[in-house]
Amino acid sequence: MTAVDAAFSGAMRHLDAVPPDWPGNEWWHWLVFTVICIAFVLVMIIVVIYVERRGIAFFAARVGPNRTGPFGVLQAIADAIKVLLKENITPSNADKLVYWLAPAVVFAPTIMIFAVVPFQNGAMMADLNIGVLFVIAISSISTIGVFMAGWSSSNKYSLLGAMRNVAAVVSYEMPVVLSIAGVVLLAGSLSLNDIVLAQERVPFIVMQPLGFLLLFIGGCAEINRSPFDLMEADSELTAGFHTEYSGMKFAMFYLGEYGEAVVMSTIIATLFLGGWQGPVLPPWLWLIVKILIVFFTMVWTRATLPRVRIDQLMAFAWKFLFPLALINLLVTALEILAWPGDLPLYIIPLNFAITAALILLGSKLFKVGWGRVEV
Amino acid sequence: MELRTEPFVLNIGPVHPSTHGVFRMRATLDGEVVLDLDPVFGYLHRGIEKLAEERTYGGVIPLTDRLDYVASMTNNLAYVLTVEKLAGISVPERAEYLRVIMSELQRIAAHLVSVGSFFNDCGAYFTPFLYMYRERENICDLFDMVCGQRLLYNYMRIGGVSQDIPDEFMPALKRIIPHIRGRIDEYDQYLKENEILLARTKGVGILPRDLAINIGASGPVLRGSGMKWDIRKADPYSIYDRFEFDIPTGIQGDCYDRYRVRIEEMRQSLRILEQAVAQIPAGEVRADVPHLIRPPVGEAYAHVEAPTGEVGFHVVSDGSIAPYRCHIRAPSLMNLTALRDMIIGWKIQDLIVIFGSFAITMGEVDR
Amino acid sequence: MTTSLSTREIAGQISERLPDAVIDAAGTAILVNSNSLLDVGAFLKNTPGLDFDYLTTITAVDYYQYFEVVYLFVSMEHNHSLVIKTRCQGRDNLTLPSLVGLWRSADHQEREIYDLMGITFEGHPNMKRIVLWSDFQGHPQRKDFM
Amino acid sequence: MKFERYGIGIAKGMRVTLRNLVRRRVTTQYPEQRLVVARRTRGNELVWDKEKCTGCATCAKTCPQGVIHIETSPGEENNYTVEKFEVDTGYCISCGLCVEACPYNALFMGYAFELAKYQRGALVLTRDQLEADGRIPSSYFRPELDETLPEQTLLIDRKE
Repeated sequence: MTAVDAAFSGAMRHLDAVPPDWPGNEWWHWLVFTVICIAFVLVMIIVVIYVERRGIAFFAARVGPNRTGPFGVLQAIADAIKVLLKENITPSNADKLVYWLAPAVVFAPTIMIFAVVPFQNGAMMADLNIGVLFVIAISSISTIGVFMAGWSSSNKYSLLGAMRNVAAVVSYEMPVVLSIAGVVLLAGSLSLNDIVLAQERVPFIVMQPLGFLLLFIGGCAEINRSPFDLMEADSELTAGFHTEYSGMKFAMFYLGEYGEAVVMSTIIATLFLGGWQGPVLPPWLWLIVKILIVFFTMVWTRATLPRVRIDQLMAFAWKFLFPLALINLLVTALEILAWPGDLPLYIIPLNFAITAALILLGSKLFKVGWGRVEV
Repeated sequence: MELRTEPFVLNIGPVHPSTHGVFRMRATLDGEVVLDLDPVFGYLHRGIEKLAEERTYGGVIPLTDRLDYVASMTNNLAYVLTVEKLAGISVPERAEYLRVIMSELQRIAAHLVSVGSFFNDCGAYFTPFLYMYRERENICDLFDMVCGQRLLYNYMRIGGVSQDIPDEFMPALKRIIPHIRGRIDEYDQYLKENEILLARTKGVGILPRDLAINIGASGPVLRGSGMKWDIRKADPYSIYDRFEFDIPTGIQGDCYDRYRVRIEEMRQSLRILEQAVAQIPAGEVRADVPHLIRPPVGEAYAHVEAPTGEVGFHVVSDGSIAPYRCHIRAPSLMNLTALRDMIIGWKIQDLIVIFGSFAITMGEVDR
Repeated sequence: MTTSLSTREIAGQISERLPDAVIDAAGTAILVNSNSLLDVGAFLKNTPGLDFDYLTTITAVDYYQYFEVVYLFVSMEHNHSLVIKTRCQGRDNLTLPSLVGLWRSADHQEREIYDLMGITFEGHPNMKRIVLWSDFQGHPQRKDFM
Repeated sequence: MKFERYGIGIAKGMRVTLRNLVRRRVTTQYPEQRLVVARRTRGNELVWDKEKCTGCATCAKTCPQGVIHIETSPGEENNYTVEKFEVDTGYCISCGLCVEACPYNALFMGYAFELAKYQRGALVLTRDQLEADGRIPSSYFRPELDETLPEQTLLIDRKE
């Protein structure tokens, strides 16, 4: 048996395990859940677009879309039809292949993430034992699509927006991952299903208030929600990376943008708010309710806050969120070492105190330089 | 490995969400940093100075509406003051009060627009903008009641104002003053102390006091730089010497100071309004001036403190029914003189904020 | 109240320093020789007691035989003002010294006068058209422009 | 940038927006809900009183845009007969100077404002259109008409 054979059989052994253990061990499972995932994402996108448009409008003392359907609920569908009928314009200097590919690259990952999100105990497409890792990995892919779009449009606004997005996502990946790591430590598993099950006693938001804040802020930055929406920055870059896109390709970006918002809300809801857990209502409804609560908070911040500057954005990630995330991870690890097994509930006030102290300390120490560069 | 980089040129405008109209800035950028800036004017040039030479003195007033179209009243006032100075016309007492009331209402309305769009430039997604517009609507209602339009008022006349206010005006104004004062306080809570806004505007776009004077800046831009200069105090026109008010000034002349000066000016305007409402006498609102007025040969310059700064008209008369020359001192244009100096070295995002803090109106810049 | 300084008095002061500068000081404005405009400007700005630090407005008026350019100076320190006039004879190749070096507020205004009236300001760093496009023919604010 | 105030400013701002979330909307749904415009509205039309007009053409002289076109012929009793009275509302800037100038109170600003047309030519109001009934004059410079018009809706009076 040569070394090649050994390697081959080793690889085959891994291949055996490739379809991971389906929950329920039914072969049709993937088919059903593929449909469910896609449908769930698309429906949720329509819902959150409605929530966003009406929410922003209500915050801004307006009424928002209210003409299509009762209370304007069909506005997203009307927009979709309109956008489908629009002409697809490709700039003459565009890098055609990349230009065409970018919208798909942005949109596809948002659906893929839902493969590991549990809608109920075990009701998920694949209970990956590395679920959290999968989420982090896949959610970063759309950045590549954004950069492809910005680069290929041969538009300076697009390129600036795309560069900003790459910089922001790479920086904010750190605090996001570190704050998720705290949850993983608490749950003792990377599987999202196990993490949700571990929150049966209390949701992790009370065990990890700092982690929740960090994930929320970092998540907002990663999916380019205000106040970190620098890649679109409508008052500066007109529309950022998708300035040149029109028709269905623009719609894909639009869907992708809200898809990412749904994904981030889902991750936050799953990791910190107890996912599908909850009394009375059916589990999937609890999940949706929690997603909408998180999303509404995002709408609220978007309606309220001005936009930060790019250097402040980076400084905020590296000088404020990153150290806090590290300390948060350390504190969590120490707590788990100190109380093996289930953590006692009296550490909840302790955690809140630590959070407050850390935020105060971080705020005192945090400082960014002046934005001016000598030229 | 060293990467070869080169600066690139970005055209901001003339059609861009944050250029307050059709302004174009040709920015040379190194990544995000602005290396050079070349403002390009003229996309809204309508030749108002030339048009004014072919109209009667009264017919120029609608043209002045279209200069700074968010503050038509003060433009009207500046023009009619000039012609009155030229022709030596005195204005009835009640008309003077009405002019003050209208100018101060206009100042509040224009500052609300300026501040709202400044927040919008900072990236607060339309919410503060619409709040400000909501309060401005109250003032537009009053203007609508008085002169029948909400934007281009054409209210001032040579020798007074076009017509007296209706009976329901004063009660409405008395209700609106406290309302707006409360709302200004509320919106101060909204963004005055907001950390992100402070980070974006404090220390950004500093216009030093000496430079501000040297470039001929006026209005909130000059006062934001710490110069206590307000035409209403320095060279009181109309009846401004009868009212008690303060001149708010900034400290270092950054974007935040300019924004704060605007807010404080609104409060002072409300003070003036309260005094004017209490003092206004009854009587005529228009002096007996012929429709086709022929001022004597000569020239006159009169200026008012408009929301954007010192609006001045330099009218030369040759004794005919039309001005021989009507030059407009446009504060927005002058305030932009130092734009390049203030922006170089800052990021492109700051460019939008600094530009927004001037609150220019293109109708006035290009005329 | 901004006080208008007595033109005769100031004209006397200017004449002491710059003998040929003042042509006429009878009216509300001092008419100065266009060649010595820059010197007069420097005198007005730098003389203690005058300190005209603020150039409010520049107007050019077309009188067919000549163009008159009117400068309105204000001193924010002393709150007084002064009007200076200067003239360009003829209709072609008109030049005046630029005051941008002394008051930068002249920058856009002189460009505008160049654009609309056709008076070139020597020493202006950026003497280009401002409101009209660069290859526009003529100067529309002139009285003979149709 | 310093977080000297630990995000209190942000929290305050969030509170203000939340308070505004539950406030009554001030925007109206235009074609269904209508506000009453001011009595002095300078709408985009003119109302002309044939009886009072003497054809003096003061309005045409005053109009800064020159959109009023009057042709008259000498009448019987030392007066003028108006042959033609046309207003090109496409060029009208609704300044109201013609109404102010009219010495015989024969010209009024119109109260209507929904007069968009599809062709520029249709914007020229001919004498027949100006005479037509059903056109409401506004009380701009004609205070005697105040009583005939409804009271203006004020934003300040609408409940929050």
